[in-house]
Amino acid sequence: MLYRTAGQFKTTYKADQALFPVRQDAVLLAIILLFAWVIFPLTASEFAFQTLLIPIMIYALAALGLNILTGYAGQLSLGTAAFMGVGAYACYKMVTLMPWMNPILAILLSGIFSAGVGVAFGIPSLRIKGFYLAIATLAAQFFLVWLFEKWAWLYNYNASGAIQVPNLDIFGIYVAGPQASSVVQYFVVLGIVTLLTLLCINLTRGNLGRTWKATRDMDIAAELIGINLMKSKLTAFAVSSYVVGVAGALFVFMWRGAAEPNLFDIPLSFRILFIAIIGGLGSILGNYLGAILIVGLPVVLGIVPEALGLPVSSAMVEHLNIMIVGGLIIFFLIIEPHGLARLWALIREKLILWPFPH
Amino acid sequence: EGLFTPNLSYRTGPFAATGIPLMNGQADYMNMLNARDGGIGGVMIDFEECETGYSTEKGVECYEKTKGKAIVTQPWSTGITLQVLPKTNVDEIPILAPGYGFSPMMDGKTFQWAFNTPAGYWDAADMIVQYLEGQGSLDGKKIAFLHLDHPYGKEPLPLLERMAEEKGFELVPIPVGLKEMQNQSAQWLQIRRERPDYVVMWGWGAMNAGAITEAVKTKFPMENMVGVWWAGHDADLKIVGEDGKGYKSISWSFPNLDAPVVADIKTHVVDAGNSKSNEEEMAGVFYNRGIIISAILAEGIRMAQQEFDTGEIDASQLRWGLENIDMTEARISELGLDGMVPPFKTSCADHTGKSGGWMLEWDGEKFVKVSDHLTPNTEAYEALVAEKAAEYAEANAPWPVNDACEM
Amino acid sequence: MLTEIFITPFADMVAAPDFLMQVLWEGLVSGILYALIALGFVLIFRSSRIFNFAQGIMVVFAALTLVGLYAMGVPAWIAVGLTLVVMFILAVSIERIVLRPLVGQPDIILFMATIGITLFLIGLGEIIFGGENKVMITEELGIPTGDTVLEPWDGLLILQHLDITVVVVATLLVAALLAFLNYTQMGRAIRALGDDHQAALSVGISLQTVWVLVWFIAGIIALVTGIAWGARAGVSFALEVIAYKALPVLMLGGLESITGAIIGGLMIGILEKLFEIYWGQPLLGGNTETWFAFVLALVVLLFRPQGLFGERIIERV
Amino acid sequence: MLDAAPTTAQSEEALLEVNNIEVIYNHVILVLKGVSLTVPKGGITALLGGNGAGKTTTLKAISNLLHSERGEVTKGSINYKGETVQGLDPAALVKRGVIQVMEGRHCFEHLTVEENLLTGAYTRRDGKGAIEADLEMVYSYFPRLKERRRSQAGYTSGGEQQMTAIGRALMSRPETILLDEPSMGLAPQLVEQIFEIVKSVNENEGVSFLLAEQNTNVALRFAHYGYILESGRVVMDGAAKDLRENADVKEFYLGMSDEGRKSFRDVRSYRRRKRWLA
Amino acid sequence: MKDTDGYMTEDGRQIGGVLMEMKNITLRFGGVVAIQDISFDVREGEIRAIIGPNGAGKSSMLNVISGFYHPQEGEVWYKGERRPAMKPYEVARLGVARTFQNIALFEGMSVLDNVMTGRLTHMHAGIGAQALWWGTARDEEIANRRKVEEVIDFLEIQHIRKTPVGTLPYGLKKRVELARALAAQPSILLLDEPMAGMNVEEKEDMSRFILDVNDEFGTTIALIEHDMGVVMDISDRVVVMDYGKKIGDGTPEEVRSNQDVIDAYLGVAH
Ligand SMILES: Nc1ncnc2c1ncn2[C@@H]1O[C@H](COP(=O)(O)OP(=O)(O)OP(=O)(O)O)[C@@H](O)[C@H]1O
Ligand SMILES: Nc1ncnc2c1ncn2[C@@H]1O[C@H](COP(=O)(O)OP(=O)(O)OP(=O)(O)O)[C@@H](O)[C@H]1O
Ligand SMILES: [Mg+2]
Ligand SMILES: [Mg+2]
Repeated sequence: MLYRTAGQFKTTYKADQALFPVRQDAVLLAIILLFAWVIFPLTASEFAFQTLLIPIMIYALAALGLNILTGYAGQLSLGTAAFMGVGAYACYKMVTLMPWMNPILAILLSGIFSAGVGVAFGIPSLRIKGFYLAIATLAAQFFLVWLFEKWAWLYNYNASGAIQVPNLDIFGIYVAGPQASSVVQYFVVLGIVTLLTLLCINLTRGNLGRTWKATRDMDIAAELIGINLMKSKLTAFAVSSYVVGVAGALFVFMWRGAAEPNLFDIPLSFRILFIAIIGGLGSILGNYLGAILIVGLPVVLGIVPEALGLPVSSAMVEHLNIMIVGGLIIFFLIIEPHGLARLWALIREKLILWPFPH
Repeated sequence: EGLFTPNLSYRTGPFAATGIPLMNGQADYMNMLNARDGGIGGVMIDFEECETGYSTEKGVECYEKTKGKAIVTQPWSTGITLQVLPKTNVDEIPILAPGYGFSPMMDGKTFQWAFNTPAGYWDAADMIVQYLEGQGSLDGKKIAFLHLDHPYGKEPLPLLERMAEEKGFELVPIPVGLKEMQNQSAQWLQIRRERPDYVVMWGWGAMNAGAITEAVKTKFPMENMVGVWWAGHDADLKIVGEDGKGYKSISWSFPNLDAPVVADIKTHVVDAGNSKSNEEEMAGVFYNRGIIISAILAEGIRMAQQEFDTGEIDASQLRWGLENIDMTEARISELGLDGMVPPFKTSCADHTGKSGGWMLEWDGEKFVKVSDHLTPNTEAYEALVAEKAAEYAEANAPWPVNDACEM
Repeated sequence: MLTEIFITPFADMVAAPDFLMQVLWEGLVSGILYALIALGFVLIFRSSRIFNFAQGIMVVFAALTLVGLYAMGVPAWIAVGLTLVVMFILAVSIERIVLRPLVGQPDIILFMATIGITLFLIGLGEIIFGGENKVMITEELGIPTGDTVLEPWDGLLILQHLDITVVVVATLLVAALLAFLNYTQMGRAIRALGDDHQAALSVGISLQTVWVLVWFIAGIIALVTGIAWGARAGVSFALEVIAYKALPVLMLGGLESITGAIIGGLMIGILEKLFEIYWGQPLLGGNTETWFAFVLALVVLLFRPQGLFGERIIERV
Repeated sequence: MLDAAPTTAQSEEALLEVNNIEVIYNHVILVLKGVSLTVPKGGITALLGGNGAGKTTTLKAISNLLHSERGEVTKGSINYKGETVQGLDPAALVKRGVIQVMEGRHCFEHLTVEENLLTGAYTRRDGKGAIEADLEMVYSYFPRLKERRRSQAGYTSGGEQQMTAIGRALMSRPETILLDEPSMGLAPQLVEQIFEIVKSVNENEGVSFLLAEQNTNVALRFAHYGYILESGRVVMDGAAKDLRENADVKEFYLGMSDEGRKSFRDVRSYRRRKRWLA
Repeated sequence: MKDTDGYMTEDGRQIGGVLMEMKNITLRFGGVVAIQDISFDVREGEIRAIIGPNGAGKSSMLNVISGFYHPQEGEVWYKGERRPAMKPYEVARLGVARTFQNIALFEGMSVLDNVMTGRLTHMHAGIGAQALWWGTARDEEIANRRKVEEVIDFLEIQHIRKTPVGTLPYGLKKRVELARALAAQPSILLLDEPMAGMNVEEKEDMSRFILDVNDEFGTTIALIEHDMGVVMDISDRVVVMDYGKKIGDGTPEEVRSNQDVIDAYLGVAH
């Protein structure tokens, strides 16, 4: 009864193409937005902001970027973290070279740099496919991280080779740097993530989205029905890298506060890939579900033994943590290879029918 | 309740090998105090570990998780230190980073909340160069600087470059990437090509064992290789054993198995079955350095308790305590740490304490002291410290400094 | 600048031929070691189109098991035997728990699953063996240590006996694998399975048997690799990152070619060392080995998208 | 239903019996809704029906290949020579003499034609000599394969691939071959040829066939007995020659009306109801 | 038959001038000669069949037409001009649409989306407009959706509009593929074995659709098919290929009685 679709007829194509053809979905979304914009900011603790809310959104955004490339356009990439790095370093250079610049603008612009780099590294995808391409993206991964290390101009010749987010304000309110409060940062992240998610939803359900999906499902056929593969793949690389770059800038400016090159190394790429795959390739919602799982799980696992008063050492917790994450990845792949988003879709379908069987 | 002094430890990952003995030493000392004295000043110490795996990201997570109750944070990696440094300034929690961290942290006026007691990286670099100078003038000599390509490895570079200019030696920095730690043949080929007179090593984790085995393989004269204190782990040298004879490492700590503290740990912790360590490890340099690190923290707590006349001190009181440590020879032996650490004294302007150190050498089985007490020539780089500290403060403006503190 | 790129390096090579020889030898040895890891990948890829990311951790796991057993007092050679048993159990468990339920899923899902296995084994390994660096029981296994010093052109060339052994063992291993795949019934079945496992099932090839066998062989290769690497650099989880080097080797050689793995390994080992020593260190600040292999492989792929020895992608509509 | 009058070539003995099986894919999609059929020893039995009727699914249920497609038999039983074979793995079934030739050829692309054939002998343990001899037998049925023995199967034409797939099945020395749509995509001459070969293998080697086909016309010419499947149910069965004469079969499966064959040009209405479903 | 302005078919349709002409096409793969010096033309409004044994090079010929294979020799003339070497997507944009021998649908998308991809060549909104779902992007989406719905109605697949194509039975997939090609409103439609794997009833349906497309939209059709019944009934002219060579060309009756064709392909006279 919760999901009763009967009686909801669409009389125009426009209505049929609306974002949420089923009314209940829209209601659900409204509730989620209410929580995100009002309830969490009022109630969340500093710890919750820093270890859950902010990182979940940033990771989800990065996964969304990757999902556009891998889930929608079918180009497997293992170099996401490096493109996040490009965004982060670009943002750092912008705010240090032009301290008067609006930091939010800087974050949004930094994606453009990673989009450019993404397109450059996307060019081989025109010839290289599948796992070969995946390994080729590792070339970007390792080369860029090396570059972050060696190109001292990028980190303003800091002795440590790391970048440090300065205190940045908009109209006197600190939004980045040590002085910024978590709530403010949370709102900035939430705003940008909401905006980009909306744009990505539009892109993926429209013509470009179909072009990408066609390229993913069968590139030869796609080309034969009139899709310019080069354009399709490169736009996917560009859009994906843009989103990933912005996520990278948020990652450092709104959350971490500082970064060294190897932060953007392969473990981060894999982390984001996990989120995208566990969440569900080719799904927008999945990125959020995946991020909640992958970011939230270790936090929960870290708290549980303490809460239960179990005498487990922190190293043991960490080992178990790695093991459990590995095990869960396999577990989720087995129960639903298409990810949490598909699992949700199945539940939703059951709810639509409920209480009637079939 | 108690004194919550969490440790951001790493017993996992590629750096675990060097991390574990240190963490064990730290934990055993605190456990000993709890068992023997019922904590410090009658308050038990809650010495909890939060695992980071040497990952900066995890480190920050641990910091955020513990900062609510913690009176100190022990970040245990240069990367994490850099990351939490600006945050501690806002959260007002002292960072205790003995022998590591950001070198300009020694300027307590700018870095009110950060301590790299009892010695910093620049002290280490200075002492190593001093020691090498003692072997003969460095003018015209060539020193290869083999370092981890990571904030930690790059820390001493500005000072070494300056000294190279002053003393007329040629400095050849050779970075080792995190991924090459175990496969350093390219670096050692470069060393063979460059034919340096000395190799100064700033390694950590698996890099040390890799470098020492490669050195042996390429027949580099071991006596011309000197490491920083984090590159002097017994287990790394045991891999090559006899072949490693002559390898040196500067250190501000030394294992004295006859020291009373060791006996106390044995009775109160090891015999009670509360230690994760083993006999071999407990004889090593790193385990004993862990003891010293905890002892420094305990001393800071004691000073604060006395000053503020309360057992349950808070974070800012502990800062005062850490700024007023005076480890005289007498105090050292009172604490049962005879011969394990040189005397040092901190102040609000000097967060390091200038302990100096000893040069240790591997004799094929263990490290032995081969020098007298060396002291760093801090005046030589005071200006550099001030310059870098000011640079940092400016980049992180607004950055409150301790104006009350007179240099 | 141009002379530094195009002339100085070659002049350096000619000026110190003994050093060049040493560089080539070091490159050759690391190349062989990369190739050994790649071999495990290739075998599994051929039989199941699974891109087994866990090969690297299997190397660490095998080496740790061996050293761990020895530390518990098991004699060296018996420890080797027991390690093989452990690798067999691992193969069976992976087949049973991970592969069987996932049969028929898209490649990327299986790839992900192997990353899951990797994490699981890292956690498990650290719990069982701890994170300390351990010494490989080289001498106890009777592997020659020590070195031979040659003096060609009045220079110096150091050949580690260990490295020579590795080269010989790897060569034998590759020959054996090639013969196995090309001339035995089981080898044919492995190749058939890689092409179309539905059809393979239909002619009575048992997925379970072949997969267990293949993962077990990959486990044996992992043990050999683990001993070789461990003897050079000690055994710890840090070894795992070396496994990344196998990836460009695979790309260059072709994902399904044994020959490709070995030749790709040698090419990458030698070229990256030459590049690092003669170009990377003097001109680019060093450490180019982190990416050089990938970029090299990428460039080659632009011309041959299936790698040098990979199977041609049959594209028809 | 029509009388199931056994024809000459068949003996009474039932080799394979499928009793009322139900198959579900992905835990939700019910595809077979109770299918029963019998394959007698030495016969050619045809399984006919339109697209998606469930022919392939039935064959895969028998050969236990459903598992890797997330399908399972949820009801009913399958017996081979009186023993139940459900839940055996496909390899065990091949050892017992039942082998499937899959729809769409499914050759091992990167193996040569000869290697493809040799994989068919995977489960055999009767020595190299016997296998060699059978290879020659296959080549004698399919001379074209002998010419192409060294080519990679991925580059051979559709017909050659179909021959390779059948030849590969023969290499296992089967008692029963489950043959799925051998005629699909083949030129008329080749279809004829392949069915001739099926017939002679059946007669000379005594191999029984269960044949899934769309091409009712040819199938009923070569088979002894036929079953017609419609959306997961057997709607009609009978001896092949009886089916050929049945009016419904003629109209819907052979495209003939009372006046003989209709031209495809003259079909005007597409939505017709089958009489037996009404 | 050889006049330049077309001809009248038996059932009274007027066939126009030459729309596409293949001139001396030769295509080789390594040593294999897939097509050897073949020429033929396709006229406006005509249904042209290509037949021949397996491996004769029929699909390859279709691939040459749609630009997927590039012949070593020969020219393709289209709408009176010589077509330069082109990428397949450029050819598609010239109004050439096709279906495939082994169904090549986009399995991860719904039927509607699959058919919408057929309209790609008619949609031009920029990425910005699409991201905002505003202005041209939105109008275009609706206008094209309308066209697609017409095709969907025509092929009677309304009921599966939102179903993912991966789960459809074979026959329906073939129809969706045809819908995708039709949505592009091509001037020439290439069909590679549209009736393979279908039973008589389904073949009848498919024949009907092909004839109606030709009739209602005047679309020129070139098709490959192995079912001689279908070919003889619905096509206007037939090209016969055998191992890369052309062995016959003409009306169904002419081809049927050609001895070469009988020997190489038909086996018996149909
Ligand atoms: N793996 C699968 N998952 C879900 N549904 C499936 C699967 N395989 C087949 N089906 C469905 O089962 C039904 C029967 O399919 P099956 O392949 O057995 O038919 P068929 O009679 O062999 O048809 P065809 O002549 O087209 O080969 C079809 O509706 C098909 O869509
Ligand atoms: N990409 C390719 N690479 C190599 N050879 C090819 C390729 N494509 C086709 N061929 C070869 O060209 C010849 C003609 O193939 P084509 O697919 O055109 O045949 P066809 O007439 O369509 O046959 P069928 O009726 O079986 O579909 C065959 O021998 C085939 O093996
Ligand atoms: Mg079928
Ligand atoms: Mg064809």
